[in-house]
Formats: sequence, C-alpha cells, structure tokens
Amino acid sequence: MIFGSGVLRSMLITLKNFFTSYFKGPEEGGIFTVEYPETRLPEKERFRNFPFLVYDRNPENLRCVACDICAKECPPKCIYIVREFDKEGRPLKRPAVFDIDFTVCMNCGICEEACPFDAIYMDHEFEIAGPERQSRLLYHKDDLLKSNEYFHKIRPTDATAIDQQRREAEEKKKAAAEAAAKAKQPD
Amino acid sequence: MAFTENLSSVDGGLKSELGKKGIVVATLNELYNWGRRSSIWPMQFGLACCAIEMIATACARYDIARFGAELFRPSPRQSDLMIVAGTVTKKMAPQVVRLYNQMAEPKYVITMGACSIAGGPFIDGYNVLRGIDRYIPIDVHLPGCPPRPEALLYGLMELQRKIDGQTIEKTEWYQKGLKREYPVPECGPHGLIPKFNPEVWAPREVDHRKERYGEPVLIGKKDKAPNLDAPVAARPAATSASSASQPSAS
Amino acid sequence: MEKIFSARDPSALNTETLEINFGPQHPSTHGVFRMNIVCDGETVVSLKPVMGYLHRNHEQIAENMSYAASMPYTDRLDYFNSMSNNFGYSLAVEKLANIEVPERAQYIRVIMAELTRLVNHVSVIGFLLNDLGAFFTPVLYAFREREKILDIFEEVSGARMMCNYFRFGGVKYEIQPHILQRIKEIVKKFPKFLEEFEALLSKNEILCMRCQNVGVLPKELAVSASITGPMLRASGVDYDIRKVDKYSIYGRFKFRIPLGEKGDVYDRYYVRILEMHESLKILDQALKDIPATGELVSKKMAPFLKSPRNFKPPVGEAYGRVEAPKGELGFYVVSDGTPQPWRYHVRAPSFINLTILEDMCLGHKIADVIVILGSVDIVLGEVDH
Amino acid sequence: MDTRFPSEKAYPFDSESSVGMKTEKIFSMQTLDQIFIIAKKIILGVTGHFLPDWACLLTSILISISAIAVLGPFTMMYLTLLERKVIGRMQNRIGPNRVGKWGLLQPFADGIKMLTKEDIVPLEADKVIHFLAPLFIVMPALLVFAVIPFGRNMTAVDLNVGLLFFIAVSSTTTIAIFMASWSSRNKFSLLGGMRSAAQMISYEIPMVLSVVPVIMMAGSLSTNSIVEAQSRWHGLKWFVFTPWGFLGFIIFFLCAVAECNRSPFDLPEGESEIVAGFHTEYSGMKFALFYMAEFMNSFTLSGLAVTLFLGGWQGPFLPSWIWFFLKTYALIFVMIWFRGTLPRVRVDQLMGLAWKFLLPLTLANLLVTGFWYFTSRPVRIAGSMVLLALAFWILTKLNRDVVPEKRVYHFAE
Amino acid sequence: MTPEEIKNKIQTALPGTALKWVRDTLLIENPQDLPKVANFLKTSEEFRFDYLSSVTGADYLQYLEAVYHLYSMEKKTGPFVLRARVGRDQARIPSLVPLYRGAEYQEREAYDTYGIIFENHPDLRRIFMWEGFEGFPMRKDYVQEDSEILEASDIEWLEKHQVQVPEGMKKRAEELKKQGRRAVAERPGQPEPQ
Repeated sequence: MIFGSGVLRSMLITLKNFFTSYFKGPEEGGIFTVEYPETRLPEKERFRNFPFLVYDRNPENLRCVACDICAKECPPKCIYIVREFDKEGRPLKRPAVFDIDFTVCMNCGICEEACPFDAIYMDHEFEIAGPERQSRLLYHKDDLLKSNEYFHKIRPTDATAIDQQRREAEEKKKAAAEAAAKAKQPD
Repeated sequence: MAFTENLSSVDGGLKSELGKKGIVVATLNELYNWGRRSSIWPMQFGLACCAIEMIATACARYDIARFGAELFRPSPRQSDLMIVAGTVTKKMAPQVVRLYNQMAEPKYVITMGACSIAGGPFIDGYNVLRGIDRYIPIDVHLPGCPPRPEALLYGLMELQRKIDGQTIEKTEWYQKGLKREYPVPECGPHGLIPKFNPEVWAPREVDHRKERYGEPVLIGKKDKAPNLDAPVAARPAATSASSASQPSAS
Repeated sequence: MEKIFSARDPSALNTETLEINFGPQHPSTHGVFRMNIVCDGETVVSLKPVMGYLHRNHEQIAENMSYAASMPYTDRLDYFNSMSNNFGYSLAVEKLANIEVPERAQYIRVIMAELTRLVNHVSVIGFLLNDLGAFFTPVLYAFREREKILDIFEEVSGARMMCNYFRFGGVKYEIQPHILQRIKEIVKKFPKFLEEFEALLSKNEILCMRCQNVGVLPKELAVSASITGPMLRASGVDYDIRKVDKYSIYGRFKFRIPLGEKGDVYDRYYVRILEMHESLKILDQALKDIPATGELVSKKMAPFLKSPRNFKPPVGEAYGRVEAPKGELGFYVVSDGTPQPWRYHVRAPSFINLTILEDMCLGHKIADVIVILGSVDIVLGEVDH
Repeated sequence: MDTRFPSEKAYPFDSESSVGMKTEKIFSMQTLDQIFIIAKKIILGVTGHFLPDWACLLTSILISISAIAVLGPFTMMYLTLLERKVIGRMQNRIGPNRVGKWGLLQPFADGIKMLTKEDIVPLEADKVIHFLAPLFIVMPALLVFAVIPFGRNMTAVDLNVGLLFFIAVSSTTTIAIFMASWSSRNKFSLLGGMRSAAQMISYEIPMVLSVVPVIMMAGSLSTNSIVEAQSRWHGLKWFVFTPWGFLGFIIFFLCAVAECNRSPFDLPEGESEIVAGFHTEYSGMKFALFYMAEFMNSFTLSGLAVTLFLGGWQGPFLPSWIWFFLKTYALIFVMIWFRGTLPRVRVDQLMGLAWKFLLPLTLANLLVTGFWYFTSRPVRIAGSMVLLALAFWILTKLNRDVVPEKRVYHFAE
Repeated sequence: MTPEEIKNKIQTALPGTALKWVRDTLLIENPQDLPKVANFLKTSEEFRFDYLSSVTGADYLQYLEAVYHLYSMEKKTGPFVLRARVGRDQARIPSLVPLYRGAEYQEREAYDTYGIIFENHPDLRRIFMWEGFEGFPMRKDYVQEDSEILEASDIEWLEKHQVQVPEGMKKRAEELKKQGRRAVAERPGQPEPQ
C-alpha cells in the first residue's frame, strides 16, 4: 500500500456523497434533510410529548374524574389536581383545577398508562416555546382540554381501540344496570 | 478568566443622529435585525441529554445550517446564542453564568429542555439548580424532555421572531447604565450562594408542588430500615435465584 | 541567567510547567467533564479528572419514588442508550421480585438492546473522529444512521431518545409486523453503511497515525481497574456479560466477541466496529426467531402496569447487570417491602472506566488526551449519575 | 527545451491596441479576456482629459487597489458560503438556504452581525497588541494580491521578484498570530500561537524549496514570466504535467494548506483541543478579520499554486481570468474537501511530516529537476519518475513510525 | 460449594476473621478484616475474584454499610458479595484500592454521598460535590435547603455585588437569622400513606 492511499480512499467517500447529494434520494446517500417548517416527518402515532385531557363532545364533558392517580404516579410530580365541589360541598367527579407544569414534565407517559378513565393522553404538539415560563408553561385545565376527535386524528389506532373498550364497558354497565333493575322488579 | 470590559460599538452621537432620520433608521433597523436573525451562531456547549438532540439538530436530518446557525463556535466570545441544553447542576451553574458574561452583545439564551428551565424531572435533586433563569435572563424557554430537534428549530424561529420585534434604538445592549453581566454565584456549604438573583427571578407566588409535597419530594422517607439479616424462609442462601413471595397488590 | 537556565542543570533551560484547565465547558469533553492538566510544553505530566458537573442525584431521586417511576430516569443515565439502561434496571428488579419474562418480550428486549448498541457505537466513533479534528463529517454520517434507528424507537416506544419502553416482566408496547420488517431492512442495509464508514476511516493514514499506540491500556491494569465493555475487550480480555451471564436469552444466539491486541485507541475503535457486525448477527437471528404472537408482560406484572405504586417487591437485595454498549451497567436495588426502594445504586460503566484515564494519558500530547477520552466513550449523565 | 527559457513578452496583442480593437469586435474573445483592463483604460481615458499626469497615475493605482480591496473581502465572504454549502453537501445536508436565494445573502448577514457585535477586550490583555494583531494579519493577506496574475495583463504590480515578495509577505502572518495569542492572556490562545509559530516556520521551508524547481525552469521570480513559461500547447503545457512539477505541486499545496491553518493542519485553532486557538478571545469584527485573513490566504495561496504549477491564467477557449478563477476555485474546493474529510494531525506528527518527509522530498525534487534540465526527452521522463519514486519509497521506509500498522483481531466464541 | 464451606475455607486461611452470611452475601463483622478477605479471595486459586464490579455505600439508619460485588474474569464466576458495617459516627473502612484499582472512584463516591472514610485511599476527596460542601447528601437524615428563601449569607453576598434585593426577602432572612435557623425544606415531605 502506498502511503497516502488511505487518505485518498476516504476522500473519495466524501466526494461520492457530495455528488450523490445532487442526484439520489435520502436513503441512497442523497440529501437527508427534511426542511422542517415546510415539510415535516410523518408523525409517529405513539409519539409522546406533553399530556392533554380528552373530552367527549364538549369541554364540559371531560373524562377526567379528578381521582388524582396520575398526580400520584407522575415521577416528577408535575400534575396538580383539585376536585370540584358543588354548592352543597359534595365532591363532583371532575377537576376544578388541573395543572400540568410543563417545565417539570418529563414526557414519560406514565400518567397515560396509569389513568383508569382513559382521560389523559400524550399529545403530539411540540411547538411550544415562549419567553416567559412561570405563567406560560404552567398549563391549566382549559389549555389542556382537547376533543376526542383530535385524539382520533393524532392516534387513530389507539383512539379507536379505546372508544371500543369504552363502549363495551358502557354497554356492560348498562346491561348490568338493566339486570339489576330486572332483578329488583320482582321484589 | 477575569471579568471583561464592555465596549459599546455604537456611540451616543451616532445614535442621536440616527434618531432624526426616520426612514433611514427604519431601513437600518430592518437591516440590523435581518443580519442578526439570519446569522445566529450558537455556542458549542452541551450539558446533558438535550445536547444530543442539539447535535442531532445540526446533523443531516434537521440541518440547522439552513437558518445559517450551524457554525457552532467553541469560544463564547464569538457566539451569539447560548443553548443551555441540559440539567444545570449547582456545581455547573457558576460556569454557565460566567460563560454568559463572557459572551459578546448581542447575546441570546435558549433554555432547552425542562431541566434547564426549572430543574425538570431532576427538580428534587440536592445538586440540581431549579432553572438557570435564576441567574441570567432567558430569551426563549423550550420545554420538553428532551425537545425534539424540530422543537429546537421552532425555538430558534421563535428567537428570530423576537429579534424581529426589536429596534436598534431600544435594544438593551446599547442602553446606558444597563448591565448585562450578572454576578457569578459561589458554591457554599449547602448549595449556591445566593440561591437566586432577585433582579432576574422571583419565586412563584403560588407553587402547588411545594405546597403539596414540600420543597423536595421525599415520599420515600422512611423511619425503619429493612432487616436483611432476618432469615428468609424457603430460600437457599448461596444461590442468587430468589423464590420470594409474590409482590403484593394493595 | 539564573532565570533562563535551570539551577540544577546549567545546560538545561529553566522551563515551567503549564497548568491547563480543560472543561467543564470545552468542545470535546463530551459534556461537562473537567480535567486539570499539567503539561510540559504540550506533553502531559499530570491529569486530574474533576466530575460532578452533571451530578443530578439519580440515586436520591430514585429512592423517593416507586420502582416503575425510576424507569424513565434510567433513560437519562446514559442518554444514548436508554433501552439498555432500561434493560439493566428491569433485570435487577426482576431478580429482586423473581419475575419471569415472556418469550416474545425477551426477543423484543434483545432486539432493542442490540439496536441501541449500534446507535451507541456508531455515534461514539463519530465523536471520536470529531475529537480527532474531522469537521463533523463522520458524526453526521453516524447520526444519519442513528436517525433511522431512532425512527424505529420512536415508532415502537413513542420517544426518540428517552424510550421508557421496558416494564418489569416485559415491555410496554406491542411491536407491529411492519416495524419488524423495517428493522430487518435496517439490519440488511447497515453492513453497507459500515463498509462505507470503514472506507472513510479505518485505513486513513491520519487516523492510524493519531490512534495507533496511543493510550495503551495493558491487560492486567484493565482487569484490576474494573474496566468493562469494548475498552476491556480492546485490551484483549475475553469478558462479555452477554456470554458470561447469558442473561435474558443471549444464550440462544451465536455471536463472537472481538478482542483487541494492544489496547490502544485504534483497537478500541476497531473493536467497536467489529462489535457492530456481531450485533447485526444477533439481530438477524433474533428477527428470524421472534415468535409472531405472545404476551408482552408476564401475568404477574400485568396488574401493576396500571398502578405502578402498588408494586412492592419482597425485602431483599439484587444486583442486575447487563452488557451495555459502554460496559457493565449494574443496578443494585435493596427493597424494604415498600413501594420505594431502600437503596438504589447504579454501577455506571463509563464512570469506572475513567479511573485509569490519567495512566493512559501520561507522556502523551494534549491532543491525545482528547482522543483517549473520546475512545473511553463516556457519557456524563452516566459518569455523574 | 522551450520551457527552459521563459519567452519574453509573448502577449498576443499589445494592451494599447486592445482599446482600438474594442470598436471593431466588441464581443470578441479578446475583449472578454481583457474586459477589466479595458474598463480601467476607459476610466483612465475619461479622467485623463481633465486631470494632470500624476493624478492619472494615482487614479490608476487607486483603481487597482480598490479592485483588490473589493475582491479580497468579497472572495472571502463567498468562500465562507461555499465552504458551508460544499461541506453540507458532503454531509448529505443542504447548508444555508434560507437567507436569500440558495443562501446567497448569508455572508452579508454574517457581515452585518459581525460588524454590530460587541468588541470585547479582556481586562488582562495587552490592549495595543490585541488591537493590532487582526490588522497585521489582514494586511499581508491583502498585500499578496498585488503580485497574483489574475489574467492576461491583470497583475496589479508585476514585480520581478514577485514570488519572493509573496513568500516573504505571507510569512509575516506568523507574527500576527503570535501577537494575537500572546496578547490575549489565555492559555489556549498561547498554546495555539506556539503551535502556529512552530508550524508555519517549518512549513515555510519545504514550501519555498518546492517552488525552486519552478524558478529553475522558468528562470524568473516574476509571477508573470512563470505563467508565460507555461504557455505552450495552447496554454496547456503546465508544470504540473512533469514529474518534478507534479510532486512540487503536491508538496506546495500541502504546505499551503498548512500555511493557512486549514484542516488537516488546523492545529493553531483546533477546536476540539484548544477551544478556538489563537482567536479564542476575539469577538466581533476583530474575529471576522481573522476569519477573513484565513480565507483570503487560502485564496491567494491557491492562486499562487495555480500560477506556479497549473499554468496560471493559461488555457484554451475561455478568457484568461475565467481560467484563473476556475483553477483557483478548484484548488479551494480541494481544501474544503480536505476539511470535510480528514481528521487533524498531531503537533509532533505535523512537524515530523514537514522535516522528515516533505523537506527531503523537496530536496530530491530539486535534484530531479536538475536531472531533467540536463537530459533529453526519453531519458528524462523515465529517469526522473524512477528517481522520485525511489525517493518516496525510501522516505516512507525511513518514516516507519507513521506508517499504519497491520492489526489482526481475534474472536472469542 | 455450600456457603458454610466457603466460610470455613476463608476462616481456615485467615484465622481470626469473623464472618457471617447475610442472605447470599458475606458480612465481615470487623471491617478491618476486609482487605485480608478480599486479598484471599483475589489470590486464592479456588476463587480468583479478580474483578471488583461495584462498591456501594448504604445507610441503614443504625449503621452504614459498604457492599462489594466481586466477580472473576478468569473463571467467569460470580457474584460474590461482601459487606462491611460501620457506625454512623466512626465510619472507617480500610480501602480496597491497593488491591483493586477500580475501587478508587467508587470509594470516593461512597465517601462523598455517605461519608464513609476509606482508610489508605490515595486520594479521598469529594468526587461529585464540591469541596466545602457540608453533610453527606445520600444519608437518610440529610435535609436539603429551601431553594426559594434567601438567607442572611445570600443577602450579604448580593449586597456586596450591588444587586437590589426586595425588602420582603431581606426581612425574612433577618428573621431566620434571629431565630438561628437555616432555610431548610421545612416540610420534609410526608411518606405516602401505604
């Protein structure tokens, strides 16, 4: 081997890449860049960034029942929930306050896993940035609420499966209630 | 490296002259902002996990070079943008502040990732600084753990938008008497001295997390140590395979 | 004249050593590592590593939360290889609570761990070349391949880097056939990339000049200093935990362990390249043998997916270790029967591999220090845990 | 035989007559070839009517100077863009493309930013020298433009010792770099400065010696005459096509890369080792000047390499200045290509390469050139090739420590 | 080999060492015997535990503990776990660095976080925290500072650097100083109800 041939060989590789960048596709050694603001990578369905709360027809009808499980399971404890009370002081099955501190959240997805009511899911939205952190990055209930349709849009497979499950559970519940009612009637 | 002398490159006379000529200033402004926004050179400075995403942003898939921002300068003197990418620990914070002081005006800071914004998931650590904005002013906060490379590009564009909104006369670094050099904290016996710089940062008025769990979350605080000496039934001592009882669900 | 000539030897110039402080902010200390170097001209006389600039109290935090909640934190230990960190931690806890892992999950784990190894080794070589002074090109080629694998990770687990994919007794998500197909494609194309990468680097005279006979680590010192991973094997010690412990299902695969000759930087570089080839072999076999269906999490652990806080391993201790891309990653967990571990300790490979940094660097030039550090392959998240 | 003796003035036409020709054949090749000369002539002709002679002379000088003063920074600005684009392409990415069409305005944006950036002088620095260093580094870089023949008749000053002037002036860069490194009071800067002093002094020697064969064959130190000496075969009889010329060119080019501190010899500013080297403490416009000097140096040194070995502006069909710029940019492309591919060598290896390898090789090359001079065609080609190959082989054998070892790797099952 | 046999073997080779099996680990009752035992395990033909994988400190409230995981690279066996217990106040264990170089940083880490002093360690300094840090943060009784309340020392420092401090913060710091307290995390966090 002549001294210097290794250098020449490695230079050929870069030259090859220089030329293929003009002619070939991203997989064959062409330009690999995705020009972000204009074109985007296809979103992966399971991609998780920050959590959001799902509501079913309107924002009043949110699935969250303020059970506080996600707040307890959250590893860095970034969720804060206060249950809503009605005028007589009885607890309602919905949160009055639901805050997620995005400056602490670590996008681990454990809240989504732990939620027994299919109420909290991980969003695909990542374009969050701002000059102010203490108010802007503390997301309140209203900022977090997103519709089930949106959930269907970003994660069709999961959303359909979950809807199916919920429907089944509801039917079961209904059937059980009917059965109970039936059982009651003869008495 | 010692503190540095700041020499402003535009003197007062020139500024007042510019003030008289509306159109000239307007175009000058545009030119000035255009120049700054399209040539943001970040500092080659990574702290933790987010630094890898920062490198990924500079790499082929995302290519921050398209915005003219790929010249990662190793020296703070030549860089415009400090991307605080990763957890700032109490041991590291003085260095980060010093680096900020060493940068030349105009300088910008992006805090990338939850850790550098507020301590993020490591907020309870005894050596973790809860946000670098306790000591230096931040231009763009970019949450995520870690933010995607696209998110960093978005943060960069957000910074560009911020630059577009500035005018040459009102930019902070040409104002008289404004100090953009912040005292470097020291390592004390229990943490940093001072805990924060009240000129830059003030505690949150209502901090739910603190109210509920206390300063650091220490839910694993226990009063009784496990007794490993106690013999375990039905368990041969020397083998590593354990036949422990079923984990119990409560 | 006294000043110019040394008092002891009048014929020799009176020289002073120069103290240089590398880092914590330095372009090529791989994060916030710091070295206090005393050098004579450009030759290193003494080198003291200073760490802790990224000491983010992983152990303290983990002792204050449930077992499963520590899983995402292990991602952030060695942030290149979240999957193998997950692997180590779940092995330790599975040992602690005596949990079986179903067949399909085992295969998925191995596939993910080996893909991680590819990601790590290819990027490490890229960074090593960066330290050698190449203007980012090898890193960019490496990251191009890394992106392709990260796409898989994202599709499987939902995150590019911080996968949080493993669960005690299995894995979190199903891996669909089309993803397996894509992994197969990557495995098929990877050797071609490696070939190109090697053509770019392996025979390059400048690289050889810079790497050969630099930072030699003798066999005996390597063993005594508890060096693990490719660094140990580059010194010629045959010790790979995948072979020794045969944890998970590594006993089923046929692969070889590449061993270096001299233990210098070049050997460490080349052993990594060879290891990637072996990883591809494992991936090939695993992708062929993976059962098409099967449960992902063992029955015993399935209820705890929904409520990790209720998982209470019996009182005891366990030490689980895996062959992470950087070396032996061990987790030492002591349980006191409550949902939070009593003691949680990480045996971080790159932290311990740094022990002999000074021994390797003495007598070399400053430029070599950077290269030797690059060849040790440290990640500060792990070093400082 | 022909090339031994530099032809005297071998211009195809007199510069005076070109003005006259303009009226007849406006778009002829010659006009295109001499377009800048003609422009200058027209300006001088216009001003000559109402200006005294001395003022005319002054204008003429001013025009040349301003042409260079514009060309220098302008080249530098676009070289930065070229480098970023080309390296981007080599790395499978696009490179700057958002600032103006294809990123063409990127250099201006950088310039505006640099101009308005704060200028920091460290408190401990030696302020005068710290201020002077960037000026001292740009001056020689601009001065050497004077002797580069950009095209036919397009040499600003046709010095009869042009080559000597070039080498002498460009070597003062070392002093400027050392000034910068010393005055900054930064250890990394100092290390960079020491490295650069050592490097530039050692590479000066093989560089000058590699030029000597050209001087021997051309018989002149004037850059113009050297170009003229390569004018045969329709301007394709370049020195690089001879064995000694080829080797001389390679050595000269390597030394040139080392002289302007570019990869793989960019030790003085090796960012992975010593942060930013000698300009660690410089910011704003002063840093821009260093940046500018680096690119202008790489341009002028490529230009000199073209002049000496690649026939300068000689070439068929195209106008002479286009030929010159084509060749120069090709060499600059190679420099960028080096940067995009190669890792950096170490200090001692760098020195070893200069003293133990390149220097003996240049000496052998000198010998071969003498052999070439005194023998006739069939013998001299074969003979000099054999001699050079022998020298190369012996030197690689003697420099065994840098030749890669063969490694064997074992596998454990 | 059964555990008892191993124990007997070590005790016959090194008479006078008190050993006890704790689960599947070997407790060395007198920490001063540790280097002897480790040396025997490393050199004896039967064991050849030449690789010290991990050194860990742990706090068991009554005592501190150092746990050593030994493996054999030569014979590919292991782990063999040694543990040594010391009191909280006089936590001194002989260092294993002369035997295993790999213990160097890990012992420094255990010293930094638990305050176990390893005798004969060549360079026993804090490794993660800075010199001048007080307390051993991984011990169970360590109390962190409150990061949002300025103390008198902070105020003093800030005033020295000409930083404007709001009156409220000054007042609070003065109060704390009067009471002679530090601003520690006042509510040390309640253990979650099990």
